[in-house]
Amino acid sequence: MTKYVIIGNSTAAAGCIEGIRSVDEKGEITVISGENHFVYSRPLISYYLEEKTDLQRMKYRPDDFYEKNNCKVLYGVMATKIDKENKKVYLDNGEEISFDKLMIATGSSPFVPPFKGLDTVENKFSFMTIDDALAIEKKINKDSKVLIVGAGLIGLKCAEGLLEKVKKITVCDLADRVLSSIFDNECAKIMQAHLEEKGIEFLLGDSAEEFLGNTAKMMSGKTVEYDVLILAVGVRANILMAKEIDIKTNRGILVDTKMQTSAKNIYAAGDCTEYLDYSSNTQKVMAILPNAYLQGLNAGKNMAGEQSDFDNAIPMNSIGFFGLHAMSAGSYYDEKDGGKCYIEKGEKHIKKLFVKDGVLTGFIIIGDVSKAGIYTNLIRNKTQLSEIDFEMIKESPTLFAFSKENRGKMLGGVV
Amino acid sequence: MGIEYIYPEFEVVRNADRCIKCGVCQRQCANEVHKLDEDLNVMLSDEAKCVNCQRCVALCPTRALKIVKSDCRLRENANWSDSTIKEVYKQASSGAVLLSSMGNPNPLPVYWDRILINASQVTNPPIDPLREPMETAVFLGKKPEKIQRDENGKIKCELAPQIKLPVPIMFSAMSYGSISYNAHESLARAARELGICYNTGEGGLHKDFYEYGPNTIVQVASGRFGVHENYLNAGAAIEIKMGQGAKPGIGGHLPGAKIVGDVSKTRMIPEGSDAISPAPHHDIYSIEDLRQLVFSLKEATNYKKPIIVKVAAVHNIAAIASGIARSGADIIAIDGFRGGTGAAPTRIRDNVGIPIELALASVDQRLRDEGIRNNVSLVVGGSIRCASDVVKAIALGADACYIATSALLALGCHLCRTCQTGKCNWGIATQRPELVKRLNPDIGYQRLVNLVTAWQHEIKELMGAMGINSIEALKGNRLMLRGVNMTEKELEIFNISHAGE
Amino acid sequence: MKRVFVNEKWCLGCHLCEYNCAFANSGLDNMAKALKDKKIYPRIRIEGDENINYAVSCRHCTDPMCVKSCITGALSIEDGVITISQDKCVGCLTCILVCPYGCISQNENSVAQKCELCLKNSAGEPACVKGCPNNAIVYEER
Amino acid sequence: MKLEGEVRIPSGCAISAVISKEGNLMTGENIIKSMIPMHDRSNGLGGGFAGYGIYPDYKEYYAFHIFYNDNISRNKCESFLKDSFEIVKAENIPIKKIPEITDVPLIWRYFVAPLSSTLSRLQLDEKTYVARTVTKINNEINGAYVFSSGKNMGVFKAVGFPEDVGRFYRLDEYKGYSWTAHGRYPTNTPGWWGGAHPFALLDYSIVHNGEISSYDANRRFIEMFGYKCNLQTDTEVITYIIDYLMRRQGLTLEETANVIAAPFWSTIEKKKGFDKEKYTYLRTVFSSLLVTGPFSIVLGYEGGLMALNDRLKLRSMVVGEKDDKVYIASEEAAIRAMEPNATNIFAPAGGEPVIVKVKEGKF
Repeated sequence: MTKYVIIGNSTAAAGCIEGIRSVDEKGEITVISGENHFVYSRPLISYYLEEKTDLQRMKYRPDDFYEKNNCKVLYGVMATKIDKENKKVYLDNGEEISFDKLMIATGSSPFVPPFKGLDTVENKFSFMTIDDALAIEKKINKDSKVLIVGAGLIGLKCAEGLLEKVKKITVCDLADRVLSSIFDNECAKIMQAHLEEKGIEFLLGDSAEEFLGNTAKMMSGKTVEYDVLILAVGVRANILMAKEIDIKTNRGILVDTKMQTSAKNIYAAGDCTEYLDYSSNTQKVMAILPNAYLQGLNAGKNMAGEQSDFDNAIPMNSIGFFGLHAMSAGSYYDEKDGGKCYIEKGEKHIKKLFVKDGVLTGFIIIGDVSKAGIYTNLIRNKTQLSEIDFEMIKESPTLFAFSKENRGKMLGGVV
Repeated sequence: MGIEYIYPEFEVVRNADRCIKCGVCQRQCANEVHKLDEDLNVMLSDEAKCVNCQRCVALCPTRALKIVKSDCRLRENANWSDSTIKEVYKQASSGAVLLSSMGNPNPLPVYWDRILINASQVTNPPIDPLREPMETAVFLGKKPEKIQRDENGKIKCELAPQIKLPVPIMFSAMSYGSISYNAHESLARAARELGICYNTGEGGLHKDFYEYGPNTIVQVASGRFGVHENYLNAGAAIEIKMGQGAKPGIGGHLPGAKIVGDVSKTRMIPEGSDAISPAPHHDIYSIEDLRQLVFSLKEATNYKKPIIVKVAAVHNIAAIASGIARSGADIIAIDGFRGGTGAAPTRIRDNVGIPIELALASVDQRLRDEGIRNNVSLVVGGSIRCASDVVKAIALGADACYIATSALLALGCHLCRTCQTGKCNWGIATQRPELVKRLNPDIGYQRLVNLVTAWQHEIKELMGAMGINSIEALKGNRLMLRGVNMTEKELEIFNISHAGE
Repeated sequence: MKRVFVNEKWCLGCHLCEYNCAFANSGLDNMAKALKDKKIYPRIRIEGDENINYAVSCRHCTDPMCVKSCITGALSIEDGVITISQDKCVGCLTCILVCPYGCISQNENSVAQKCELCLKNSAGEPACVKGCPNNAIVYEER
Repeated sequence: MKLEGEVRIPSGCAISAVISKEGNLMTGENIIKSMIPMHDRSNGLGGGFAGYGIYPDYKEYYAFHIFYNDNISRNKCESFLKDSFEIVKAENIPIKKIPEITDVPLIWRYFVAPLSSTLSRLQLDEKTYVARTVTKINNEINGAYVFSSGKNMGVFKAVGFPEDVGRFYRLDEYKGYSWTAHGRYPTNTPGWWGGAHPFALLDYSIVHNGEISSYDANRRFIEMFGYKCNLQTDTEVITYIIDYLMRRQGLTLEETANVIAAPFWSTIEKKKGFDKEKYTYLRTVFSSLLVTGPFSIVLGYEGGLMALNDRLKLRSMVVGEKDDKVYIASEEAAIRAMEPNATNIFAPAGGEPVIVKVKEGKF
């Protein structure tokens, strides 16, 4: 009977369990869960604050998930060290667990730059876990003023979650635009304008230089008063344990298409990994939930002995703020990169399709995002645009742009 | 111009409480009656265009629609009916012959409804079709006058070519062109499944339908469209069309607009050219000429196919039938004056020809009087509407019935009688691809199969009630019929007694 | 497993399926009451032009990207049928981002909705199939 | 009320028959006895018998039995007969006056032979000529009705119960190798002597129990061939059908049965080879001679009997044997009345003819 050990208990871990069980019904699975929680969906913490969900509904899987999959979960226990020769994992409670196959799904941690005076701030939080959200919830009220450092996905979702509950929210970022990792300037402006319309203040191209109690001194010389400080500058993959035993890492743990690390019998998945972006053919950390699951699932299958490759991962995001939805996927190439961009723009609406070498490599849509999966699929399949009616599909995603034959295959077959 | 204005015949009644403005009516009306007015946010109707085909009514998901007869009428006049006056208006405006479609709608006597069927009580038993075999199979074709035996005394079993039908019903002639490809496919597939025959009409046989040959009657009409050697040999029988009940003495005219694509290929005439079938066959000016054509066709098909001669029911039909029976024809088809058509001059349709019931009664009797009834089979059509019509026809002496209008009804026809416009909303009498596709042959053929199957069940029930367990014993069995509402003369022609006698 | 399939040869583009779908999933017993003067949110959509039409609804993929990508676990496979717990869904629309057929959409409450083969409503059988006037939509094993 | 010929008359009945395969002669006594237990199957509106082999002395001559209403019709008929036939004997048929039989017409018997000069002039065979003559008398001479016209056989019938009719005609004084009998239960006639059964043409005689539903289909077809169904009875039309099929189309008894009570198509479908072809052919060609509805008939002819039920066997009919004799009747009781020790009693299946022939040379 194979012994499987999974370090971590989030999306990739859940995927891994399901992957193993799809092949091996009997093997022994042990999950080491640092957090004292049933597997839950991390991106939902902002929805929790917004009261669009609750702790029960935030659970990523049904209550009988571990039971049904016959898993042993060690809650509140951290792995401290891996012994790859003897196939053992050491835990912070002094125990050790041996494994035949190991999954590292340690995720990432908030990155907190060494701000001056941060120790003078009473209410400061990261925004990563359910415990962060619960802690923030306790410290805010109708009169709170919140400063969020970081206008990325985490910072802005946090802002959205809090807006109705507090008096004022200011978001600052060193970058000159919001959501700089997924939007270009033009798109970012639309979203920023929308967020400002809802009442969020931005200080962009600016960041805190020093914190003094409830005041932040900005690089621009401005000052911002706050009761609650939220640090959402970024995240870093948790790779230390792997690095220690000479598993190859870069910004994340390097994995192949089977999610195997450079060490035999040791796999990794989720936000802690770095792997191939199919749309740009480069190695990347793509810390997004769907990929974490897909990697975990694939890793689990391989750990259980099935040969399975996950080789068409692409970065993608679907995110909405106050009813305005945005989606992005793949890689963006300007003309200087040999690409071409098709733009369609309207009020609170923009669509950019990036084409290179006759295939769609990426897109950004804000506004009407219906059927955007058809675009995603073009990227993922590297569909030659000459084979479809690109003029038609540019306007709106539709299967009608495909040949009758291919459409027949899609709608008659089952994928 | 005011003088030309005629108030629409129908009104569209839309229940505003129910209308959800889904727009199905608008999308489904080829006559463009319905339109969503974006400004008013209401569905509007242009009733002048409505033909009352009921497509919108049938498809409206909330049953918000009905089409009613307009009550804006001219002053009542028993002599000058509303429709008569309006026809005068139309002709005063157009200077043209009035055209109409499908069968004669006028309230002329329907003799089927004046004939009642017998049932067994006490002295002989009714037969339960659920318990006992009930046979409805018939063989159409010439029967020998005398049994022949070989030198060993064995009966020589060779018969002239026959059509075997498990039920005495066939789909009568409707050409590809007058009806759609999908309508033909439905008929052909249904005929195959039922083991009966459908009829190409005069439009030739589409290449896709040669596979249904054993269930196909190929027609040779005065225009000779689509007639060639393979065509003649493709079917189970060949029908020479001399006339049609809806328009006796009149040829046909399929406008060039309908001669497109496969219709043109199948008819073997250039696209866009009018398909004109002359009133007479220009090689048949007498009964001897007919005999020549019958035998030409037999020669061309090696005497393997029965030849049907189809005529319209006209005044001296008995004598005509007697002539045909002696012409070498194997089967005579008689089409009564209520038979349908894709287009006919209104005056002809409504005033020429006689009812099939009377024609059948006199032809059957005449052929028996001459002792030649077994030389030919008799198929009658021209408004056979239901199973009891079939039973009455067989009891009067028919071997089988042709149905067409009822088949079209099964396919969705709502008898709006505007086939001639080519805008059939039910995908039957049209060649417009977006309309043709409304008739899915998977549905159409199944409905035809259902219809004939249902009729067969009813025929069996009626036969069983009469104590007859084989259709042969019903043929010509006029004792099973009684008349009501008939004059002595009518009873005499039918050779039946009045009810109560 | 039986699925909903469309045959574009017979689709008339009448859009009845969309209305029947919206009605079936409205929870109401009268179509006019359910749909009159309302924007409809059907789970099946007609695509095409004046001549060619076809309806698209969830394919119920055996290897569904939507289920795998769902951030809340609201989407799941039950006996081969991909169903959504709208109670759990927060409307992130990741499923829309990954569905290759464009078969998932937002409902009136901005959370995701998709064809569930009318298994969760009172229609009994897929309403689109039942109401299609031309058998262009069928419910069958393939 | 209308008489036979003016209205179609259906009826239910009793039938009975006996034949000696050896050609041994029997008096009519036994066949009369057979009708007694079936008394309730008749209603007194008709009874009759046919005997075969009863006129050995005149066997070369056609024996015409004729009812006359009066002497005017007799004179008319006799002068017509004299023009067409050589009459070797003319006599009253001997009867016994009994109270049960009333309204007795003139009943005459003639032994005749067609004039050869007439035959050659008309280019007709003898039987066709005789048949036509009979049809002509019955159609055209008012008050005259030929009810028997075969050679070496005779039909005896009257209004009354069959056992009385047998006594009335003194059938114990005749000897024949086969006998058939009939008791009638008509529902639509006051009773007419000519309408009683058996019905006969030439040497074919039919006793029938049933009410056929195919009547008018059969009638209108057979009338194409010169027959005239004057009586509008089943028996009449069945007799003509048998005459047409056997005498004019040359079918055998079995083939005739296969037309009248044709096998179902589903049965034919299961047959093989020539049989299948033959059954299909006969049923197709003579489709209008298929008889449906209930019937059990016994056909008497020179040298044999054929019993036949409708395809569904909607009427009772049983057959039994003893020594050289075969018995057929509506009820077993009738057979037991004739021969208490009859064996092999069975009910023939619907549509399956039972044919009994007298040994060649014994009749």
